[in-house]
Amino acid sequence: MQLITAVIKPHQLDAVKEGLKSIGVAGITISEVKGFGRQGGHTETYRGAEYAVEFIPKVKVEVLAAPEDTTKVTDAITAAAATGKIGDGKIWVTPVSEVIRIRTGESGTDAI
Amino acid sequence: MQLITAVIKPHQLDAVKEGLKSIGVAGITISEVKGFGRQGGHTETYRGAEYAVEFIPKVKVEVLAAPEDTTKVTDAITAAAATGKIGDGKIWVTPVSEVIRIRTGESGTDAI
Amino acid sequence: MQLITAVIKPHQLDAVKEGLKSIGVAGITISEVKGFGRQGGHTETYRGAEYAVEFIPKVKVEVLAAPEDTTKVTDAITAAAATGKIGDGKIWVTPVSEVIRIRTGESGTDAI
Amino acid sequence: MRWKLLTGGGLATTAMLLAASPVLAQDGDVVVEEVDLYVRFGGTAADIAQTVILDNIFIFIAGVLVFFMQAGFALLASGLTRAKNSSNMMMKSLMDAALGVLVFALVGWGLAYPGGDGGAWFGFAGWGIPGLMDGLPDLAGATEDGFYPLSVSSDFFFQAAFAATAATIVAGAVAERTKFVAYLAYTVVITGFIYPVVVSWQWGGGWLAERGFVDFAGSGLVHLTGGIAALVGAALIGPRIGKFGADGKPRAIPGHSIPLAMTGVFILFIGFFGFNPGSALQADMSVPVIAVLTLFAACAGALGALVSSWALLKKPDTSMAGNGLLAGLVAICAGVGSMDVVPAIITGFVAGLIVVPAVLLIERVLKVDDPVGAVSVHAVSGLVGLIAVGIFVDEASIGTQLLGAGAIIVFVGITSGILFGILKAVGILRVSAEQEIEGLDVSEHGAPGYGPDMLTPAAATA
Amino acid sequence: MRWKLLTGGGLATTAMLLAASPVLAQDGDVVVEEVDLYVRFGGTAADIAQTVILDNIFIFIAGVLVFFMQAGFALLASGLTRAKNSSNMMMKSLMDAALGVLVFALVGWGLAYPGGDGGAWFGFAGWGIPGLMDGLPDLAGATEDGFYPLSVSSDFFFQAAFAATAATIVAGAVAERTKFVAYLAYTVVITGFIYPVVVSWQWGGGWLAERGFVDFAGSGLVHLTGGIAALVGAALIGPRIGKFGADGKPRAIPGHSIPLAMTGVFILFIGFFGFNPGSALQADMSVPVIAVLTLFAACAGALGALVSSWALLKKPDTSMAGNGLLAGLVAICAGVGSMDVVPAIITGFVAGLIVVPAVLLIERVLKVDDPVGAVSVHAVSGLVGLIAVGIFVDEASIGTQLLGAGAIIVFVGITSGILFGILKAVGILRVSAEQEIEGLDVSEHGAPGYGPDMLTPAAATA
Amino acid sequence: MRWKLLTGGGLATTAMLLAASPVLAQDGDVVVEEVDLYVRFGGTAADIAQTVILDNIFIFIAGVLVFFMQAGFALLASGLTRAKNSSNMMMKSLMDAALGVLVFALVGWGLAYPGGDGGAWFGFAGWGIPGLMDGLPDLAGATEDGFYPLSVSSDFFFQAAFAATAATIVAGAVAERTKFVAYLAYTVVITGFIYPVVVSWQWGGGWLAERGFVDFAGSGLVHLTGGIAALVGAALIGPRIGKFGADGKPRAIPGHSIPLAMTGVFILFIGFFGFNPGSALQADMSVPVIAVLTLFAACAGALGALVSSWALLKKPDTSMAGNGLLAGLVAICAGVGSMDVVPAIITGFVAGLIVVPAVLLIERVLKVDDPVGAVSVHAVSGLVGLIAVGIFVDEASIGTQLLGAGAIIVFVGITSGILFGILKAVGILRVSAEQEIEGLDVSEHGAPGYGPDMLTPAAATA
Ligand SMILES: Nc1ncnc2c1ncn2[C@@H]1O[C@H](COP(=O)(O)OP(=O)(O)O)[C@@H](O)[C@H]1O
Ligand SMILES: Nc1ncnc2c1ncn2[C@@H]1O[C@H](COP(=O)(O)OP(=O)(O)O)[C@@H](O)[C@H]1O
Ligand SMILES: Nc1ncnc2c1ncn2[C@@H]1O[C@H](COP(=O)(O)OP(=O)(O)O)[C@@H](O)[C@H]1O
Repeated sequence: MQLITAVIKPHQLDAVKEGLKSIGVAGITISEVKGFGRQGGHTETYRGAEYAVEFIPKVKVEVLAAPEDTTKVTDAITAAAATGKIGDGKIWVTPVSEVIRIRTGESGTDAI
Repeated sequence: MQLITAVIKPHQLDAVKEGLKSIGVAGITISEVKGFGRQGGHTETYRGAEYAVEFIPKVKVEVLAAPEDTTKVTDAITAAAATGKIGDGKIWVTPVSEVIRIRTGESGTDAI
Repeated sequence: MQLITAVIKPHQLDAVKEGLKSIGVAGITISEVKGFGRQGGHTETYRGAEYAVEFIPKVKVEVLAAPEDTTKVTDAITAAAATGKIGDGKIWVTPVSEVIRIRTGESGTDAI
Repeated sequence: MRWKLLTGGGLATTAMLLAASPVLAQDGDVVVEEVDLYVRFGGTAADIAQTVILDNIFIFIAGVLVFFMQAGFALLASGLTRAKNSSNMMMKSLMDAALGVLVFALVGWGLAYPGGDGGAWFGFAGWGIPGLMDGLPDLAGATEDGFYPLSVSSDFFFQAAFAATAATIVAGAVAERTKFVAYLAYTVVITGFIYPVVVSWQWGGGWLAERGFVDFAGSGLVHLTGGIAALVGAALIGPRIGKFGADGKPRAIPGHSIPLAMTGVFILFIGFFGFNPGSALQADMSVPVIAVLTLFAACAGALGALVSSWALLKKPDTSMAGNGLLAGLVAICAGVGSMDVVPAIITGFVAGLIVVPAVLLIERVLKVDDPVGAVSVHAVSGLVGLIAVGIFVDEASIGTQLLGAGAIIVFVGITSGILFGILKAVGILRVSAEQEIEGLDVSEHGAPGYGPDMLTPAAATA
Repeated sequence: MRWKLLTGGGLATTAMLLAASPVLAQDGDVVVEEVDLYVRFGGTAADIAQTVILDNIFIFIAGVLVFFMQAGFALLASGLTRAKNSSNMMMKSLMDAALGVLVFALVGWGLAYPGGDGGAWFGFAGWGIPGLMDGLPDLAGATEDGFYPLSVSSDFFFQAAFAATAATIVAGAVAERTKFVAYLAYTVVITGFIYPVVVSWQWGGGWLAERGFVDFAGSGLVHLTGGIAALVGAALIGPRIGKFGADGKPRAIPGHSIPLAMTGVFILFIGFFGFNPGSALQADMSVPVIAVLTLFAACAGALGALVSSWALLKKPDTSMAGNGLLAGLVAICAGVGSMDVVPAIITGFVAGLIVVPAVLLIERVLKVDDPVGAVSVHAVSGLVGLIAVGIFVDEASIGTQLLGAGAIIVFVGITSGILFGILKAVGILRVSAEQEIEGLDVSEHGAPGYGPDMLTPAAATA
Repeated sequence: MRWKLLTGGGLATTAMLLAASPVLAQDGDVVVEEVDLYVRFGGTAADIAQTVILDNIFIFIAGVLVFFMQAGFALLASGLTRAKNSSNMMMKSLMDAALGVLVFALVGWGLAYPGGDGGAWFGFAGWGIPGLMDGLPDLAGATEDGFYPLSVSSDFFFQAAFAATAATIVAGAVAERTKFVAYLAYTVVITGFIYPVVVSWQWGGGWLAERGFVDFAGSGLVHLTGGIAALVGAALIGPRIGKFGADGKPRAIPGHSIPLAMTGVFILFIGFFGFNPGSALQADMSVPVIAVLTLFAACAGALGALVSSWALLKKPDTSMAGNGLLAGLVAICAGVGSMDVVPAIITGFVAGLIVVPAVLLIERVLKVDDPVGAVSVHAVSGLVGLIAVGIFVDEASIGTQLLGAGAIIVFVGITSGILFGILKAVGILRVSAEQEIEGLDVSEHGAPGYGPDMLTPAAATA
């Protein structure tokens, strides 16, 4: 099994979710993260004191998938999340040695 | 070393924490995530406009453990987090090549 | 490729970010997490009822790096995040089989 | 006591009657020898008209301040409960007021002020409010010292605000688990029956008034009434899920916003300056005196709770200090028309001192879950206020004060017991466990009180 | 109708004129045979002075309550929009008031109250406010029944609060996408031209007043005016990004804080007790009657929206109930000086009932994006109020009411169309899509409305 | 100047004395030839009574508005600081008021109003408030033009609200790092000693009053006093951890909620309509004039800060505009009883214009960390107000104004320096670094100001 993790722009979340649904992904876990990267940040001014906001809101999307689905998933995410503008984010794939569905105790691909 | 990641229902967090403590786990890292899965979401209505809330609040629990403890940990989580209702969540295990305790610089199992 | 994950004290985030920048890391993803560990928590009292706050705010820092940079990165984080006090946190390293830059579709080290 | 008040329960007869003789001295100075500011009724038609108009305008303003208390109660209850029920708390405060006022107009008023047959327990002057649109007060029975110059509209406006208050008190105690329809139902019964009957006993000229019970602004009639109904409601509905551990020990369920809750406290503080001085029911020189006593009791109450929370809880607790301020305000209502400074400060301080252990006892011993401390602030402090009058006011008797308090406790306890018992039996009192966990905002009103941009994921189920 | 009011649109002539003869009876009781509380002008110089002073003090207090409505509008608009625009909403409310008052003082006042040549459509009494510092009212033309005892300063203070209100109404409808400079620009035009011209027609003694149009406190002059400008503004600026799906169906964009929004509703509720009773423009016995009618209409409005939101949306919606309360308040403004109880309740209830489908229609059919329901609450309910007067008030004619409403709609529609059209053409109406997504707090004012300790990461772009 | 005021600093002597002769003409119109609205004291006993009562009721209402300012200060300070200190800010505002009022009653009053021996620097009329319960004003020394009709209770109620204000001003400047006991300690000293002594110089009839110093509502006595104490406190306690970088450059520590802070600003705006018009100390025709001047100065102040923040910071800053409104209000206090319209607008505008660079200078040059801008709003604008009187008011001398300002600065600077110095030396001024990082809510009061459902994890340590 593989864990596909993507860091995307928050506004692309809906598209990514729909993209993943359309290729048959049944489960996703997301979280709010902040990213620092080439995109850079911006400056805000609070009562006259400037401060740099270097971390930009992003959404992290995590999908467990069978090894054979990995490329399908990364392709779907790439297609849905790309705006072509800097800061679109990254996808990375990590090996997973075991997956368990808590409710049933099933494991392996069945658990996804 | 292994990283055991579980996505559970927020209300089960206390039970999971107690379960892990009781088998001697000394450290846990949690975060707030939202899950999309078989459980489905629900519909809310704001000033007459309906909208689907497809992502449901979940808690992600991460535990670093020695390889030999992995099953003990996943069992403890499964036992504590299962309510038998859909949406109980998933556990997955990822290999970890290195663990460091920042305070001391210790690494490997000592660092857990 | 490797994913270096660190759980640090929120106040050390700035130092860690600077440390990573100074060794040439171009991208970081952070998120707010809570940790349970040796540091312990504290007790709060709300309208006369005491309750234990066992989970302490931490920041999780994730950095994708080429294998050869891994030690540089973990060293930089350790150096910047250590205060010597209990609760400084952990770093762990996970293998990553694939990294993709969403904007361009580049993959591998180029995508970092 | 160093001053006499022309208003309220039977204390009016002692007003001095001095001759007034302003004399214009040679140097342009006016030498006022003696002016009786308490002779409110005399002089020309223009003088009478002006006295009457000022009285009515004043009561209107006081009524507005009392209605402002609805915002205070809403914020206090919303702030001391969880984010997932914040919209529900605002909504029920709004509808408490809206429904309560209309029900009080239709039924409650006639019951509260039964007219001639005041001594009756359940007098009923009829539906609606006769004379509401007349604009003019009924000057027929006016006397020099007992002049009652309010038009029906002024009087109703002020009293309706009180009725809404009595109903709203309950909401905080049963917060986070009560069905919205149950709020509507009990608002109807409290503003249409329970509160008016209690009021009829005293302000309606009933049996308590005849016995010389003293409750100037309603420590008993309003706050004890609301507080007892709150206690009964909270006891019958049971605690929130998770409030008591398996060991029966109370657990903290922190409110989502102390800033909102304390804003509510400040607004209530302001509102009481309508509640108490307005209860003079006329714009006379007693108003500023009442205002100062109200202020002192409030401040002493906050100090009292500061002391007791610091002693009992190790730290000065913010919302407890807020409760203490309110406790002082509630306790002084009864005697504010006839107390002296030091007794007023003592009354407020004791009420504040007691409110903290009261909160703890109700939770730890009675095992009643009252998220905002409504029972302690309104019932306990209301009782403190009634007793304080018995102790500090010469004209009052401690026995009569206790009799009145007992009657209110028994009557409200029984009637609200029936009320909440029926709601419970019929199954419309409490939401399901799933709804309670999800939060009433979504389950009862369709959407959360805070947008997704404010809610941390866990908030939805916290 | 059971009472007559000495104030407002031409209803003054019917006041009774009774003889007043207070008689001091033997037992110390004063027997008042007949006192005419409506003869406000007579007696000695001291009597006149006291009447005048009370009137002016009362209007000052009413004006303060109306200014408090600025806080209510700010909280309502901020609460019903997203966290990323929360600072912007507070800021524009503040500047609406600040700029609007000064512009109204400089230009608007002269246009609204053109003096002798009242019949003119665009009379202009000149720049600034003559006589503002005189302190004394002009007693020259005072009559026994139509006495107008306000000093210029009292009058201006009260009317300036109304002008600020008219401008503020617009802000909610165009929220979350309007450039800050555009707010400043339309505030200037509304308080300096559009609103004063409309006011001149009626309260300035113009052509509508001559035709017997009845709009006691401004259902039409203030709320319909503000609501139409809001509609035109919201239509011309276009919906927020993401408000309508590709299919044209509206999507929910939840406001960030219902507790803040409802606090705004409670404050507006209180403020209307300055708005309506203050519109009597003198402290007479009509004030408490107006207060009660205002109260009833508000309560009935909240109930109406409760009913219709429950019926149409399956759940009782919190912010809709709040809109309903406001709808009742807006609708009763027109007739509150001459309606009876039941018509007032009906007016409020209908306004509340209608406000919910109005919100849905404006969004679903007109495809206009009005985040706070300003058009429904102010324009629709204002219209309901004007029509209700035509139906329920004998002296009023439904035709004239509709004529007035039509004139306001046409005039405000055209002028605000030109206003917003120019702002749009010049490119200063709407922020860029990037700025809108980022939020106006940061893009327009430099920093977010909530600190990093309150904002979830997604909030910045939600 | 076009009008004369019968109240305040010695300007009373010029009131016109006209004959009043209302005549009832044939057609029912009343022809008022000349009525002197400023002859407030004359006529029958009933007339006198009514004048006195209205005065006292008015001051009571004004006092309520001033007490409402406590909510405003609490929200402003809480909103402009971090979530982890939000409960602490509300708590200290509550206790400032509670403790401050009682201390002022016990000690401060006697010091502020030393009675006959007014010229003394430290006169002391004794403990407590003689005559508080009398209800009646002392009419003995009443004169036609300098009539002082307040009862002791009215007077105390109003003045106590001012004392609480003076203490509360400090809290914002030392926010987020001060021990709770230190708040209690300085509240006692400011309301019991520092503020009363300053007040005794002018309103207590002391040496400044004798020299013709003009400070109608307290730009100097209240705001400069509070602002200087705030400056000294903030300087001695040192900046918050992280406020200044290693390079000495100030860093932004964003407040957690601009909506709450701005709600505070709106409430303060409303409260000033008690503060300034109430300072007339009687209900006369100067009240609406004062209200309008207050309004204009506030609006101009907001505009001024809009302009300077736009110019200096590139964007129109929300909380700075709020500070500007307050700056205008603070600055106009001194001259509002004797200024004309244009000078009032200029005074407000200049105060608003200056408040922004003042905030920057205090932070960048003085390196004093004042999270809410209390020093700029109260000390700097207070000074602007005193100087404006010297420039715009004929009767006032700029020299005397500067003398008064200097005396306040020196006296308050030294006494509050000693006060905060002792607190610091004794080690009860500032919390430990750990507590500061954890937040005062938990470390001082036991629990966070926001529940876990609202707090993002980082909030606890932000
Ligand atoms: N080396 C990295 N490790 C972890 N996260 C990264 C890394 N580089 C980028 N990211 C994440 O991806 C986001 C986008 O990266 P950025 O460099 O801004 O643009 P792009 O992905 O278009 O090259 C960042 O905000 C950050 O969250
Ligand atoms: N393929 C997946 N990848 C990542 N997370 C998943 C996946 N499937 C499920 N989840 C997570 O597990 C949670 C529960 O899954 P769900 O399908 O609703 O119920 P169950 O676990 O009982 O089968 C989801 O809310 C989501 O957070
Ligand atoms: N076994 C573990 N698995 C996951 N996270 C852990 C583990 N142990 C510690 N942590 C994380 O590291 C943080 C610090 O650990 P702690 O034991 O308190 O101190 P130290 O790192 O100094 O030994 C914890 O708050 C938790 O977030």
